[in-house]
Amino acid sequence: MNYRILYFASLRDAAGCDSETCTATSTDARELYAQLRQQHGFSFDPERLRVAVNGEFTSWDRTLVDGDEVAFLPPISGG
Amino acid sequence: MNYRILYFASLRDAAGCDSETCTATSTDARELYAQLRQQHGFSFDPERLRVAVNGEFTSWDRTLVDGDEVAFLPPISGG
Amino acid sequence: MFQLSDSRVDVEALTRELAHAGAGACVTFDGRVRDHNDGRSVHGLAYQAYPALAQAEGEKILDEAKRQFDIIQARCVHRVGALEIGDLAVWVGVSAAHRDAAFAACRYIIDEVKARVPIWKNESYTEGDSGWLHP
Amino acid sequence: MFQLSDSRVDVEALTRELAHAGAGACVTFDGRVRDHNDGRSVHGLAYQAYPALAQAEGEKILDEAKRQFDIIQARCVHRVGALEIGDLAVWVGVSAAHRDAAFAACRYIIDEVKARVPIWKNESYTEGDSGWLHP
Repeated sequence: MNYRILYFASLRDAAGCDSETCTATSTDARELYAQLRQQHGFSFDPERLRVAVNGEFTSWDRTLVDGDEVAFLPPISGG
Repeated sequence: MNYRILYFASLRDAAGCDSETCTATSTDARELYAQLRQQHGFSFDPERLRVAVNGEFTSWDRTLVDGDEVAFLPPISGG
Repeated sequence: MFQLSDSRVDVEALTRELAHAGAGACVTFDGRVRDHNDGRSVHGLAYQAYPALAQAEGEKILDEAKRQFDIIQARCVHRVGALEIGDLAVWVGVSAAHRDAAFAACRYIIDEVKARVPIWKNESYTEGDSGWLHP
Repeated sequence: MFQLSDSRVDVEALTRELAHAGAGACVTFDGRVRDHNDGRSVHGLAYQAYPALAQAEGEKILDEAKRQFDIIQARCVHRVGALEIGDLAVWVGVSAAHRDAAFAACRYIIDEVKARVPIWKNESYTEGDSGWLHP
């Protein structure tokens, strides 16, 4: 499976890029995050993040499909 | 006693002037209003009015003194 | 600072007076002349004030707001004279470090001004008649 | 209408968009960059957004406000990019026939925007360091 991954705020700093294409065998968002976390050394536990797929908030239980644009969102601080 | 009387809103319309000097024997605000009411035909019962003397809100029990500037204020509607 | 004004209110200038390096939140209220009230079609209105007492009572309300809420600045202007539909009738602005205090103080000021400041509204209706509002 | 903006917000133009002959009350909120936060002295900050999702979530919040409160118009703009002390970071404006709904909707919108719209703040401190706020 190929996914487009978007990074924001401290995850962007840790990844060193605002987006990347990632190849993974899993269609599970938790497993995908675990893989990326290991790769980039992200400090956030998944419980502190929200998931968005193709520009919409979604749940960690969503089954990903090839080509999905996936974002793991750290706690927000707008306003 | 001479008082300076100020009128506002519908009392001003009924009195036909924004202020007048009034000679009265009483130093009681209720009696003064009753006298002016009879003279100008004001429709307001005193319960619906507030009293101000020399630019400050006061009570109907205040004893007036010669030269006081007295206003009987109908219910307000600013804002 | 409370003001009665017989001409257009300069909201931008008032807003600048609220600025402060520690002000993270600013809440403003403006009341405007509506084209209807109590089921009647309104053409325009005129406000009359007891200037000395309105000024003193307005200042008192702003002082109360500064004591009761953790705010930085507060301003209020009320128009007097003739106004048209859409004209600004009253403006309140409050700055504070945080938004809770700014919202609460702005609401307090407009509520108290409407309840306590000696100003009267004369509405002109599209039917041609007019009258003082003495609620 | 929700907007992300990478340049100065034109508050006067936005305020004009709230005007309506039936609007008797308009409440605005603006959030500005403060010179201190959590006991630290702040030099400036930068906002980063997830633009597509921020836009969609912002619009959703304004739609919710229009359904829940008896209001006429609602607008919100949030800055992205670098800001200095005193700069406007977020602006909310609501018009309504009456002030109850205008106050309640304005408060609802800023609270929900802060809680739900994917925007992140990076504060720069006068000591020279900086960091993302992830509360």
